[in-house]
Amino acid sequence: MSRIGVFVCHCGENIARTVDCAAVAKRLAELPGVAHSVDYKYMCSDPGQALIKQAIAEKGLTGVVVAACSPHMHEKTFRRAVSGAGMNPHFCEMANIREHCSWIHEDRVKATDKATQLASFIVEKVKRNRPLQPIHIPIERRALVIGGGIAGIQASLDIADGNREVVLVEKEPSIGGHMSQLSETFPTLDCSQCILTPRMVETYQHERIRLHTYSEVESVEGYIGNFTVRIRKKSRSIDEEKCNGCGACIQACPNRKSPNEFDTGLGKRTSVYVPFPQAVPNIPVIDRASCLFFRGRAKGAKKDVCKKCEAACGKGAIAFDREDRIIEEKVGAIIIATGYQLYSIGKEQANPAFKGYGEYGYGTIPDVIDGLQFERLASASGPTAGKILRPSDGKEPKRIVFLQCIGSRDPAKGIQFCSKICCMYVAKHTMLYKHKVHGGQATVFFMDVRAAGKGYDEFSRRAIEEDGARYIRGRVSKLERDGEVIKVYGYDTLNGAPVVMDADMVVLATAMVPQTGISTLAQKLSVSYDRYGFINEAHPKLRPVETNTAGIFVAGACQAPRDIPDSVSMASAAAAKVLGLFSNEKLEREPSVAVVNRELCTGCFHCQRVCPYGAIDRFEVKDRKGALLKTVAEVNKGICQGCGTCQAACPSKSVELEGFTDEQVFAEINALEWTGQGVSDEGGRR
Amino acid sequence: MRELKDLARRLLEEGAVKVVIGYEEGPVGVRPVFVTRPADAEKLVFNSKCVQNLAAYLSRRRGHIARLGKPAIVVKGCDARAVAGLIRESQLKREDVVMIGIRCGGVSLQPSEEGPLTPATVADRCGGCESREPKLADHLLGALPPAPPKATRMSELMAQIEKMPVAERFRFWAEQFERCVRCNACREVCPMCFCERCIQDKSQPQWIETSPHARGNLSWHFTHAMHLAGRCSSCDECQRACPAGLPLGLLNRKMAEIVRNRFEYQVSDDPTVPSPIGAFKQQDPQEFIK
Amino acid sequence: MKIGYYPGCSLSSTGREYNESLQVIAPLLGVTLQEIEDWNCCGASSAHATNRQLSLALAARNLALAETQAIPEVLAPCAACYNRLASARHALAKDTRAFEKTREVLERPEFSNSVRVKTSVEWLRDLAPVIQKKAEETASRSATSPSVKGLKVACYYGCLLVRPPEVTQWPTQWDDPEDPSSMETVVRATGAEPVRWNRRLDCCGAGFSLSRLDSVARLGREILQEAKKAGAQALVVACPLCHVNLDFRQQAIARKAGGEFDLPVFYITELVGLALGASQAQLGLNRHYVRTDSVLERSP
Amino acid sequence: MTSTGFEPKIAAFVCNWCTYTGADLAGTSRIQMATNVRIIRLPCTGRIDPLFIIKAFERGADGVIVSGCHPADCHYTAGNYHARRRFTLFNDFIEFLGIDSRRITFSWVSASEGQKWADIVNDTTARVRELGPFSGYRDLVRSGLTGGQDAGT
Repeated sequence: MSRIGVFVCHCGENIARTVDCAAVAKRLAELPGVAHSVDYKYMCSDPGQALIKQAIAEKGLTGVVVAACSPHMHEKTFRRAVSGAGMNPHFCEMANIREHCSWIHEDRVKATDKATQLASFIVEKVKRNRPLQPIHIPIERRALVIGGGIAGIQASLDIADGNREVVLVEKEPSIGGHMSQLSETFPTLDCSQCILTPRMVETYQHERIRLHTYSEVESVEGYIGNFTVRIRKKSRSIDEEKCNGCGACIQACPNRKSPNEFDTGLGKRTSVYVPFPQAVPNIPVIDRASCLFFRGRAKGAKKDVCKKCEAACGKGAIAFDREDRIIEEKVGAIIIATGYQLYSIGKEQANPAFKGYGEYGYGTIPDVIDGLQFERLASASGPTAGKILRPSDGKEPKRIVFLQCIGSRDPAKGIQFCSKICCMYVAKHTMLYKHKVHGGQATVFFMDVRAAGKGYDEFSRRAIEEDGARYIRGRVSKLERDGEVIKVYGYDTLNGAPVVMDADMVVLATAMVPQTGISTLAQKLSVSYDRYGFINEAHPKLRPVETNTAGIFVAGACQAPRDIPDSVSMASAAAAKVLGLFSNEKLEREPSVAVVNRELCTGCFHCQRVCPYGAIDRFEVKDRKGALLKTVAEVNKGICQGCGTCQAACPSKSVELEGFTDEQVFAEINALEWTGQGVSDEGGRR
Repeated sequence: MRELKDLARRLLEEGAVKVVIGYEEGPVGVRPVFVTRPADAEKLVFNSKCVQNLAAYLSRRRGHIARLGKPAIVVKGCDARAVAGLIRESQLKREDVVMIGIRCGGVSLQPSEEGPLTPATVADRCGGCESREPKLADHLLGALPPAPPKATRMSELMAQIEKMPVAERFRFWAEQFERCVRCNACREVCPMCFCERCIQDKSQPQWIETSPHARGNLSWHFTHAMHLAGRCSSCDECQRACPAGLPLGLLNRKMAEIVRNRFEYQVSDDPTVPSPIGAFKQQDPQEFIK
Repeated sequence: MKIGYYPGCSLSSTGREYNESLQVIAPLLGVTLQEIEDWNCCGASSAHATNRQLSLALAARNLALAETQAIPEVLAPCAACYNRLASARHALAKDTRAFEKTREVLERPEFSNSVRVKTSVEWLRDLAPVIQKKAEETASRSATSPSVKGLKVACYYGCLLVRPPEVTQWPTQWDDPEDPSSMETVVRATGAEPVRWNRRLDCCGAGFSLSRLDSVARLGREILQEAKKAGAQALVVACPLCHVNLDFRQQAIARKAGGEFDLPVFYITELVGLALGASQAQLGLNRHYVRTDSVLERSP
Repeated sequence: MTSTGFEPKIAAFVCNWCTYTGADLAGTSRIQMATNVRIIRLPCTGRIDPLFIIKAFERGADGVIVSGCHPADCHYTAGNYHARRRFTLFNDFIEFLGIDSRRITFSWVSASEGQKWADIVNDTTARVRELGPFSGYRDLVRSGLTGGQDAGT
């Protein structure tokens, strides 16, 4: 028989003004199983809590109902209190007679009736509560960082410096990401490579960072503290152990005509190559699509051809036959830092939601380029050694036009968001241009100049005031090739007049969008993403670097358009979260999770289909000889978040959510019948 | 049907299966038979009286049949949907059953109904049937007979009920449910009722009132229909088995219609196509939600 | 195959040859044109500038007639008609009150706004494989008929054919409103060669053809000049107003510019007709102001 | 109170994260509303079995409110989507059984929609008051009330 204690709180006047608390306590005392029922001015105060503890000890209570404010307010308080008195905290529940009763009603009789009934629901529920113990999960204290751009590098270094191991996976042959392609960075105009390269090297040399370049995440299983990650190490066709990075193979390669991806197609490279001179690791990779040897093989040539690299390599490191390898790593936390790519300006779109700008002739007019291409032109290590030259004829453009918001803030093209960095990098581009082409004129078509950031507005003003960039507020309707020049048709919205001007080169400040394949990765990790593919944070303000899957964090431009300082801050924040998680050996979880009754489960797996977390596994029930009896559902307590969707889906009701079992819910529904009005008191009957 | 008997015998002789679940002629019409000896394959028949959906015998609840060993089962197109359902819901592996499909020209309402099918005697599900050839079957026997006539009883009753004002409809069903004696024949005969412990038998807490009054009965038949949403193979066996003559097939038919209208899904004999209940689309209809 | 046909006023007046050529090619492409019985003015150029309800009702009446005549799709060759019908259809679908009001005004409570409207460009684009096949057959059959094979043409869309996108590209996007390609697809199917040029989507000035002749002349001149510069031997249009401005006015424009363009302007239907072996007279080419035979009777 | 003196009893099944919190907000904002609704807190609408509603009618409810997070806002990412499909079946099906679906309000109320919650409560109360007590449902236990023949057991 239950011995429930009911504690009705006045909350000063907050409840007592409209609810006759003494009457509620008195009526509830009549309920079967209620051993003690009192009211008090402030239950949450120390004396109030003492009252509860005392009653537990003296009356031998088996459960406690506090009829007071919202459980969101004080459930923890009272559970801690009963815990202090030696009771399992899950035997304590709250009835909300303040927010849901006294504050929203004026009729004292009705409010008293309602408060009584609300409390009676909880009394009936608590009678059926079970003692629950917190769930402890061991934590594998190593982290996986996906993406070796500046965000991934920063996160890896922070965690590794915090004395925990890191597995860093980068899909390209080198870490460094987009930042390594940039010429100078705003708002300081310091050289991007100069600040990045030391961090890349540090990452490579760090004893607690295990670096997998040219690798991709194949699959992820498990849950917070216990992920098993399979990583595909794509074949470089080079033996990484033997290669010493001398570059003799590159010298020997006869193909010099493949477009250099690092130089955004503006330069050429060989088939065996390192993406850029400062690449980390400095190990080449063979591009099988353009390599003569592999092309010969693909065509089915009887004799192997070329192999000049193999002959040139003094270390015997060329390994044509090396295949992809799959390796497995166990980690306790994951940081997604896969960064961004530029939105594709042309008609071909990977994301069907986006539409291209045919009217700008990108791809058909050679001197219409995007922002990253301009970075390569302006970079001292770029294809023009830092000279601003037209791709079409190598001439120096005397008139250059920058168009902002290409893709960004243009719902007609499928993207509504602001890419955030373009205003700043266009200002930077105008300055770099002016510093390199002294007599040149830079013109910018803009919608707004969004230069919010430390030193940012000063920087963009400098572009206009000191470096003479001409800013025209308005958009451009089309670009036309007219012989050697590009005609720009725009509109000056401040003057209210159309503008037509000739340009020698046009730079499109294209939107930042997530990397292709981000949705596949997100699905592997079961984290959610928005319609553009940006990873969703758990809360836009208060949990910006967590995802909605416990143990998986996000940093940098894969979450939203970010500049370098933002990405680095996020990376450090995510690293701090990971280190915080790793500061414990075990993880304590709320015990309100689902449990399967194996006896009754028929194994239809409706629960598995509806579980938002993939927390339902298949479990084989075997007899003593090991023969399979049946396969039933099993809840992984580490993953289950306690939504109970499985329970509603289960036809035989063989899965129960602790804390909200059918018995508990039904007890509450059944209590609808007891109004508590029959007991006489000063509230009285209507 | 010679080829059926021959095939069954061969399967048993070769040891490909241990039991063939099929139909035989009984004293009052055809009845299920479980053939375990090759010689007994001669008992097997298939004709227009074979209305029963034998897929219910594959359910794991029928442990005594499972213990006979790997089964072959005689299926009509409609029965194949039920077998597909069992496979879809992990109750059965496709390779664990041999399906002997028979091209079907329709069956009668009752297994005792002799003579050619007429609109009065044909089973309700047969008219307009689109799956007279069970595609999922391992063996497909017989030539495709002409299409059966169409019975209109159920659709007429459905239309009649739909036309009623809501209160009248409530009275109609209350009257029906009052006649239910909760013998659970509807559950026992249902191929998709394979729970080890029916929700009806759950007592802690009690989901469905056990006494056979209209309220508890409504709650049971409501629950059965909800549980069959997107799963019911529309065999109407519940209705056929009901000793009180409740139009239970109507409930499942209505639910199938809701599923079709709302989620564009129809139960098929393709076990790889998942039911829409257990999935969702962000753009699902929700006009009734405020 | 059957498609509803809304000729509008131009196709029996300034754009007669558009209608004639359409009537020639439709049967050749296996299409029956079912003219909407009792059609009325689409309301272009005046109604939508003066009274929204009137403009909706005028266009909607035609759509309602199509509905009652069981025509699910209507071909409106004139770009202005197309635009009015498509605009009305869009407005009525998006604005329930306007829809209700229009049904009331038309006294057609059964009107459900279900008819889709197509331009001749979209229609022919969808038939491009048929056109190509028939054109090749024609070419192999007779060497005598004037061939458009290899003719360099500038596809001129003008302003209304693909824009505004919210109207013309609704409910399905049939072309990129800023960088369309349907006309080029049709032209390629005929065997002619579309050139890349710069004024495909610009205004020809038709709206000002009575009030601001100087603007019309300037806009027309730029179009003709650009087409010429890109190496085009002819222009292709799909709008009677464009045709008037670029064909009928071409001489005047040339005179003002102090030169000669001599750039024939074909309706897209005429070009298709030529490829399918129709004679110049059948297609109404004799009615053009800029002679077309010079570019057609080239040495093969 | 109306002249009939009928005060409907309404059970509300709400999710913990959105609607329960929204109802809390209505409280902290002191938005006055009808006293007839009794909230039963559940973690998520995904936890709600349609039989809860049937059960509530059995136990004396005259009306039921079911409310949770708006689509895309589910604390558990997808519980409400699964619930929505179940509610759709339920909503369409009970009409066929002759249960007046006006007795049931399905709604999405977010944690910031205190006023919306109050409106849902007031509207549902008014509507159910209009419909009268749902004694017809509870009385189904009484044999023979429908004119059936075998009364009296």
